[in-house]
Amino acid sequence: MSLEQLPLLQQLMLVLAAVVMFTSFVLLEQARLVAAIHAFAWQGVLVAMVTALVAAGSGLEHLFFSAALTLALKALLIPWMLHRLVRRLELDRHREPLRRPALVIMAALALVIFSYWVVTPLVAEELLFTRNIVAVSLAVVLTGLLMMVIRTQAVAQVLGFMSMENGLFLAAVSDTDGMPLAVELGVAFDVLVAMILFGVFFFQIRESIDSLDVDRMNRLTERVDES
Amino acid sequence: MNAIDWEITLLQALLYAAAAPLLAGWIHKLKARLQNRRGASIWQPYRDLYKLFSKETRMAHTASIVFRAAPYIVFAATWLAAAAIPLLSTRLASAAMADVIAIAGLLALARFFLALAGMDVGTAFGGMGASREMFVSALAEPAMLVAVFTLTMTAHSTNLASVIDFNLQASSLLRPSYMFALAGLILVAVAETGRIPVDNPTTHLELTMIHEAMILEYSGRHLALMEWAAQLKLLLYGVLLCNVFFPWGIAVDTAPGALAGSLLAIVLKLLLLGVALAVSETVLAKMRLFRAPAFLNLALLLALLGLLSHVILEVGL
Amino acid sequence: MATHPLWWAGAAIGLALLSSLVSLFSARQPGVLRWLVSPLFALAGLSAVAAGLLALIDKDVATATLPLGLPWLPWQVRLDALAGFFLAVVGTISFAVGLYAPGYLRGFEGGDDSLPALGGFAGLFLTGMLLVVLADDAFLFMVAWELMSLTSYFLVVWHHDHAANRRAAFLYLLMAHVGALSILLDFGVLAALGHGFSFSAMRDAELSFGWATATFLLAFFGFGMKAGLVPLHAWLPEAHPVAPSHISALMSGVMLKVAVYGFIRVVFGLIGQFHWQWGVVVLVIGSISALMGVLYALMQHDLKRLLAYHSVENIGIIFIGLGLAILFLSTGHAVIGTVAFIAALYHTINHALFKGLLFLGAGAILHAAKERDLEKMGGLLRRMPWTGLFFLIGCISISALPPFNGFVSEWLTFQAALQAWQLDSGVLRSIVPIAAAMLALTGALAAACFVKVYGVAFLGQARSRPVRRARPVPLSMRLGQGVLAALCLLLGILPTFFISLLNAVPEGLLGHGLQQATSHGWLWLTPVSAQTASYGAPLVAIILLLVLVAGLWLFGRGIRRVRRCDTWDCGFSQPSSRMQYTASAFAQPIRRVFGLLFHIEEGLEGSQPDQQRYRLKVSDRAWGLFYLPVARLVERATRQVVRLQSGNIRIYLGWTLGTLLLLIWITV
Amino acid sequence: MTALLLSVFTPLAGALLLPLVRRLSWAGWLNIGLATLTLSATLALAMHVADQRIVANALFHIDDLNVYLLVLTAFVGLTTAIFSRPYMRHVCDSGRVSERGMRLYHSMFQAFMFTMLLALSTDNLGVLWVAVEGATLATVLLVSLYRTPEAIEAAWKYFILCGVGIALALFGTVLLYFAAQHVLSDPALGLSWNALYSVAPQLQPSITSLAFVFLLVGYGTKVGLVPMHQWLPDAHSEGPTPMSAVLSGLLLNVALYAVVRLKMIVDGSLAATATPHLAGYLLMGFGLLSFLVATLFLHRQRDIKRMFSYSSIEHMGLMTFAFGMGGPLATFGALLHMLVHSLTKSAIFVTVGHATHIAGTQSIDHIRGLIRTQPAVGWGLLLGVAAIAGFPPFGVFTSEFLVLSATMQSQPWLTLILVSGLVIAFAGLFRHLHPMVYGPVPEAQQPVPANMLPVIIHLGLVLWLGLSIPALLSQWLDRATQLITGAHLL
Repeated sequence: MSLEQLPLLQQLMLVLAAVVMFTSFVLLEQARLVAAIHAFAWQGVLVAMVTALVAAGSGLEHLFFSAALTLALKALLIPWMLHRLVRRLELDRHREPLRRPALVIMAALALVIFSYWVVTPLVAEELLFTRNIVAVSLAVVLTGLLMMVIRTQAVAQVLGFMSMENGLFLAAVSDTDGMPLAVELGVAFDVLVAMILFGVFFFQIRESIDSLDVDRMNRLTERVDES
Repeated sequence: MNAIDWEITLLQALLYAAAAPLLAGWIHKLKARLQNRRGASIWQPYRDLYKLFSKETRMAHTASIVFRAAPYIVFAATWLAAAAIPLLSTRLASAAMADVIAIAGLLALARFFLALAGMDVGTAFGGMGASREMFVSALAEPAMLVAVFTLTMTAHSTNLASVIDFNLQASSLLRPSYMFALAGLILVAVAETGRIPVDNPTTHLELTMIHEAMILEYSGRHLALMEWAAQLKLLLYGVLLCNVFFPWGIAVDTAPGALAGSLLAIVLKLLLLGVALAVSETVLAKMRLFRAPAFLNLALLLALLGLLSHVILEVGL
Repeated sequence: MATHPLWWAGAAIGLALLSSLVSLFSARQPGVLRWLVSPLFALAGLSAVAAGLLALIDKDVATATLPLGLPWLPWQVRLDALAGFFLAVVGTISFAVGLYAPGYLRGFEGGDDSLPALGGFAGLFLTGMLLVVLADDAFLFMVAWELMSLTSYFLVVWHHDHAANRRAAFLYLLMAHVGALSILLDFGVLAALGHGFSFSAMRDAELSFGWATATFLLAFFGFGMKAGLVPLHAWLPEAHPVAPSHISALMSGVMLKVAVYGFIRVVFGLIGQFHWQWGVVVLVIGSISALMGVLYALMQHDLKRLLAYHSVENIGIIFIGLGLAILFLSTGHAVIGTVAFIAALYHTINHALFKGLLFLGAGAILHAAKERDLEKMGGLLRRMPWTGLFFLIGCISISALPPFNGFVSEWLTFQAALQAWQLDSGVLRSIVPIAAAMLALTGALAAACFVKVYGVAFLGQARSRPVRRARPVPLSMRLGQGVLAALCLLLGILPTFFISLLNAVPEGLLGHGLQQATSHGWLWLTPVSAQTASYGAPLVAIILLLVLVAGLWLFGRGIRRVRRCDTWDCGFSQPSSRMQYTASAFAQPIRRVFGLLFHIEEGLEGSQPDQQRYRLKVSDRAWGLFYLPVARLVERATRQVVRLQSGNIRIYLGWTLGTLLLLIWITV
Repeated sequence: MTALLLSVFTPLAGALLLPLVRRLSWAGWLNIGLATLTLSATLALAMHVADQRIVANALFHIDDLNVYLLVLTAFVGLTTAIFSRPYMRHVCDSGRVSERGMRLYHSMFQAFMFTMLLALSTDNLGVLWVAVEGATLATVLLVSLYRTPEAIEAAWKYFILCGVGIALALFGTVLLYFAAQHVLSDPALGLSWNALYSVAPQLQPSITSLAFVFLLVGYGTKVGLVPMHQWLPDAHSEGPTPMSAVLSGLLLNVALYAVVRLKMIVDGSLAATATPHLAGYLLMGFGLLSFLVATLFLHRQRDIKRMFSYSSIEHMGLMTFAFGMGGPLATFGALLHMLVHSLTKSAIFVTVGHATHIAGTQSIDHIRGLIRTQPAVGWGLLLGVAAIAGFPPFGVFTSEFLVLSATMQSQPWLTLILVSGLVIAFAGLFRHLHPMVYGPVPEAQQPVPANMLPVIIHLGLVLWLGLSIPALLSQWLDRATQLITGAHLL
C-alpha cells in the first residue's frame, strides 16, 4: 500500500518521526552545547507529540499520560537540568566542532540505511507503517550511540545517551501502543535518577581532571607502554 | 644339576685362580723377548703375590672400611664372574647360576668397589684413576653387552654354556655377525683389562695411569688381592674370547679324557692369544685418554654391526 | 572382615587422613608431629602394604562404592592385583618415611615454616596417592590425582624463602596441571566412546585404531608429564629437591610410580589393545629418558638434584620395559611381553625402594651437616657409619649391580630385549637391541655417577667445616633407611619369591602369568626357559659371601689390625682435603664426550690471577627447546590482547556499536 | 507469597531506613540483620517452591531456576554484609570515606540487593530491565565512593557503558513486546515472561532473533562478555571490596540469568526455522571469546582486584559457553558453576580486601609474604585461588569437569581450546599469586583485624560441593535444568 492510502494521522506521525530523526542529526552535528540541548528538548517534544497522536489514534488513555510524562521529562525537566548544569559548569560558551563532519554524516546516513535494511524483512507486509517507524527509531538509537562515540565531551555524551532513550521510547510507543504503565514509570524513574547522577558526576569529574573531556580519562588501562 | 657338575665348577674355579698369574707372566715374558730383553721367568707373578702376601699391610689414616673391604670384594666378584665362564667343560652349574649378563654385572661390581677404593684415601691420583676407570668402562660396557647379545641372540640363550654348545654344533657355518662381535669384544677386552693402547699396566707415570692410579695406596695382602684380581680378569676375558668364538676342543661332558683334551686346547688357545696381545702391545703406543672414546666407539660400532648383520642377514635364513 | 583387602585399604586412607588432621594441633605442640603424626603415617603405610599383599595373594577383585561424588556417578573404588601391587609400593615407602620422619622433623621445630602444613599436606598427599590407585571411575581418579598434585605442590613450596624454590613449585604445579588436563581429555574420549565415566564402561568401549591411538597418546603425554619423561622432564629436577627430604623420597619414590600406574591402568587396562607403533614410541622415549636422565645426573653436584635426575633415568628404564611389553604383546608374543611387563613392575618397586632410601640418606646428610652440595662433603662414612652403609646399599642397587635388586629388574629387561629375534619385522628386530644397548650404557653411566656420589660424599676427607662436624642421625632416621636397605637386598636375593607374587598382576591384566619363571624352584629365576636364561640370585649372593669370608679368613686371619700411616700419594706433599678430586672433576671426561647434549657455560671468575675461580654451569637443553617457546607465545598473545583495554571510553563504546552492528548483520 | 514479598522488599526497606541511622556501628549490624532476614525469607520461599513447583502472580514468577539464584544471592549478600562491617569500619577509620559515605554505602548496599532480588524474582521483562538498570544506578555511586580520580573515571565508564548496554537491552525488550502484540490475546501481557514463553513458537522468528541480538549485547555488557567487558575490571578494582564481591558474585549472575531466560524464549520461537540454535551459537561464541581473552588478560595484571575481575570474566565466559551449548549436562554444569563461582569469587574478594589492607595497596608488586604476615589471609587466598583455578576437591573442578565432558560429547574440538584456556588462566593466576602469598615479609606489612568467617563458610561449602553434591541440591539443579532444556539429567 502506498503513502496516500495511509490515514492522515499516520501520515502526520511519519512526518514527525522524520523530524525526530532530523533532530538527532542536528544533535550529532551541533557544536555548541546549549544549542545541542535545545535540539534535544525539541526531540523530546516531538516524541511526546507522536505519543499523543498514537493515544489519539488508539484511544488508550494511559498513552495520554505517558505522552504527558514524556513531555515533562524529556522536553522540560532534563533539558532544564542540563541547562543549569552547563551554566554552573561555565560551559555555555563551550563549542566543540566535529573533527571530520562529512565523515560523521556519512556514517550516520549509513546507519539510517542499515537500520532500514535491517527492519525491512522483519515486519509482515500489512504492518508497513509500523515498520518505517521501527526503522526510524532504530536509526535514532544508533545515531545516539554514534554520537556518544564521536563526542569527547561528557555532557555531549549524556545528550547522546538521552537521545538513545528517545529513540527507544519512540519505538515503544509507536509500534506497540506503549508499554505497561508500571514499566514506563520505572523507565522514567531510572532515566531521571540517571540524569541526577550524571549531574553529580559532571562535578566529580571536573574536580578530578578539571575538564569534561572524556579522552583525558585514561588512567585505567592494561596497556603495557603505560606500565 | 648333579654333584659332578658342582665338582667340575669348583675345579674350574680353582683352576682359574691358579692359572691367572701364569697368563700374566707369559705375556710379560713375551713382551720382554720382543723388546730384546730376557725378562723375568713366567713364574714371576706367583713370587710377587707370595711376597706381597707375606709383607706387612699399611693403610693411610684417612682410609675407611671401604678401603679395607674393597680388595676382598673385588677379588671375590671377579673370581665368581670367572668361575661362570666354561673353561674346560660346558657342564657347568655356575654357568646356569650366572649368565653372561650376570657376569658383566659381577665385573661391574668389582669395578665399582675398585673405584670407590681409589677415592677413599682422598688423593688426587686415586680420584683421577676412579674417574677415568668409570669413564672407560661406561663406554666399554654397552659395546661388550651388544657384542654378547649377538652371540646370545644367535644361540637363543644368555647362558654361556649353552652358547658354546650351540656354537660347537653350528660352528661349521660362517657367520658375519661373529666376525664383528669378535672384533668388538677384543677391543672391549683390551680396554677393560687395562692393556695398551687404553691403559698401560707397567707405567710409572702417575698422570697416565688408570688402573694403577686407583691402587696406588695399597700395600701387602690388599695389593696382592688387587693384582691377582686383575690377572683373573685378564684370564677371564681371554677364556671368554677363546672358548666362545673358538669352542673347539672344549668338553661337553665330564669324562676325564675329554677334560684333559679341553685343558690342552684352552692352554694352546691362551698361549696364542698371549702372543697376539704381546705383539700388539709392543707395536702400539698408549693413546691419550680422550682418544679412548674413539677407540671404544669403534668397539661399539663393530658390536652393533654384528648385531644388525645378525638380525638382518641371519635370522629367518 | 579384617582380612578383606579393601578393609585394609580403607584403614590406610583413614589413618592418613587422621594423621593430617592430628597435625593441625602441632602448631602449639610441635611434639605432636613427631610422636603422633609420623607413627600414624607409618601405620597408614603398613595397612596399605597389607591391603596390597592380600590383593596380590588372593587374586580376586574387590569393589566398593563411596557415598561421595556426583549424584549419578558415585565414587567407585576397585582393588585388583595391579592396584594391590601399587598400594604395596606406596605403602612400603610411606612406612619407611613414617619411621624416618620423627628424627628428621626435629630439625624443623622452631623454624618459621608452619609444621601443621607439613604434616597435614603429607597426610593428604598419601591419601591422594592411595585414592588414585584405588579409583575405578574417571571422576574419582581425577579428583585424587589433582589432590595428589596440589598437596605435593604445597609440600614443595613449604620452604618458600628462596625465589628459586617458589619458581620451581609454580612450574611443578603448572606442569602437573597440564598433564592432568591431558589425562582428563583422555578420559573424556574414552567416556564418549564408552558411554560412561566408570572404568568398567570404558573397558567395554569399542575403539577404532585412530581413537585408540589418540587416547594412547593423550595418556602417554599426561602421565609421561607427571612421570618426568624426556623432554617433558625439566620441571622434575627443579621441584623434587626443593621439598623436605622425606617428601622428596615420597615424590620421587612413589608419586612417579603412581604416574606409571596411571599409564598401565589406561593403556593396559582400559584401552585393552596394543599396537607395535605404540611400543616403538614408548621404547624410544623411554631409552632417551634413561640416557639423558643419567647424563644430566652426572653433571649435577647438588645431591638431591642429582637423585631427581636419576628418577628421570629410572622412569625411562621402566618405560623401556613397558614399551617392550607393548611391542611383544602387539606382535603376539604373550610370554615375552609378560616378561617385559614383569620387568617393568619389578623395576618400579626397586626404584621406589632405592630412590626412597637414597633421598632419605640425602636427608640424613642435610640433617647432620646442613649441606646438599657434594663439593662441600667428604668423609661422611666415618662420621655417620650407619647412613654410610645404607647409602652404599642404595648406590649399589641403583647402579644395577648384583646381588642387589636393581640388577634383577635390568636383567629381566635385557632378557626380554634379547628375545627380539622372535619378532618378524627386521626393523623392530634391530631397534630393540639398540634400546638394550642404550640401557647398558645407562647402567654403566649410573654406576659411574654413584661412584662419584659415594666417593665424594662419604669417602675421602671432609671439604667443609659443618660436614667435619657432622654427627650420626637419630635412631628413627636410621630405622627408616634400614628398612628400605634390607628390602633392597631381599628383593635382590629372592626374586623368584617376589615374581611369583607379581604374577597376579599380568594374570589379572593380560590373562596369563609367568609360571615358568619360578618353575625350577626358588633358587633359579628362569623368565623364558631354563635353556634360554637362568639367574641363581641366592647362590650368587651366598657364594660371594663365602668367598669373602674365606678370603678374610685366609688372608686377613679375621680382621687383623693393619698399621696406619700417612697417605703415600707417590711421595708428594701430605694431601689436604682441597687436593681431592671434586664431583665436577670426576664427571669431566664424560662431560667432554657428551658435551653436545648439555648447555655448558664454563670459564674463569675474578680479575686478579690469584683469586680466579673456575666456574661451571651445566643447564638443561629442554628449557630452550620445549618450554620457553610456549611461554613466549603466550606472552606475545597477551601483549596483543591488552590493546582491548585501551582506557578510552569512546573506543569502548565503539566496540559496543561495532559488535551490535556485526551481530545484526550476521543474524538478519 | 508473604515470604516472597518479605524477601524482595526487606532490602528496599533497608535502603530507605539505613541512611537515617546515625551510629555507624549500629548501621553495620543492622545491615547484617536485614541481610539475615532476607536470607531466611528466601529460604522459606525455597521451601514453599520445593513443594508446589511455582509461585507466581501478576508481577512475580518463582520457579526452581530463580529461587535457587535468589537463595544464592541472599546468602552471598549476608556473608558480604558480615565481612563488610569490620572492613568498611577499617576504611572509615583510615579516613578514606566520610560518615555520609558510610551511610550512602549501607543504603546503596541494600538497594543493590533489592534490585538483584527483584530482577531475579520478577516475571515482567520490563521490570527485569528496570531492576538491572537500577542495579547500575545503585552501585555506580559506590564505585566512586573513594573519590579518587581513578574511582571517578571507573564509575563514569561503568555508568556510561552499562547505561548504553542496558538501553540496547530495552530496545530488544520493546521488539519482543512488539512481536508478542500480534500473538497474545491480551497485549498487556506482552512483557510477561510466562506468556511469552508459552507462545514462543508463534513469535515471529526474524523479530525475536533481532531482539535477542539487542538483548544479548545489552545484558551481555552486564555479564561482562568481551568485547563489552571493559567497564568490569575498572569498576571492580576501584570500588570498595565488598562491592567487588557482590558485583562478581551476584550482578554478573543476574545478568546471565536474564540472558538465559530470554534465550529460552528465542529458542522457542526459532525452533522451527533454519537456524534453531542461533541464540545458542551466539552465546557459545561470546562465551568462548570472553573466556580466552580473559585468560590472556590475567597474565598482565598489576592490580590484584583487576586480576580477579578478569578471572570473573573468564568464568562468566565459561558459563555463557555452557548455557549456549545447551543440553542437560552442560546446563547442569553451568548452573553448578554459577553457584560455586559466586561462592569462591566472593570469598576471594573478601580475602583480597584483607590482603590489600595488610599491604596498604592493591598493587601486586607490593603485596608479599601474606602467609607469614597473617596466615589466615594467606591460606585463604591460596586455597581460594586453587579452588577458582579448578583444582579438586573444590566444587569448581566438578562443574568444569561436567562442562568439559559435555563439550567433549557435543563439540570435541572445542575441548582443546577450553583446556588450553584453563591452563593459561591457571598460569596467569598463580604466577601473580605466588610472590604475594609466599616469600619473605616486607617490614611495612602488619596484620589487620580480619573476619575470615565468610571465607571459611564459602570455601567449606565449595569443598563440600566438590566432594559430594547433596541430593537436595542436585534435585533442585536438575529441575532447573529441566526448566531450561526440557530434559532431565538425573
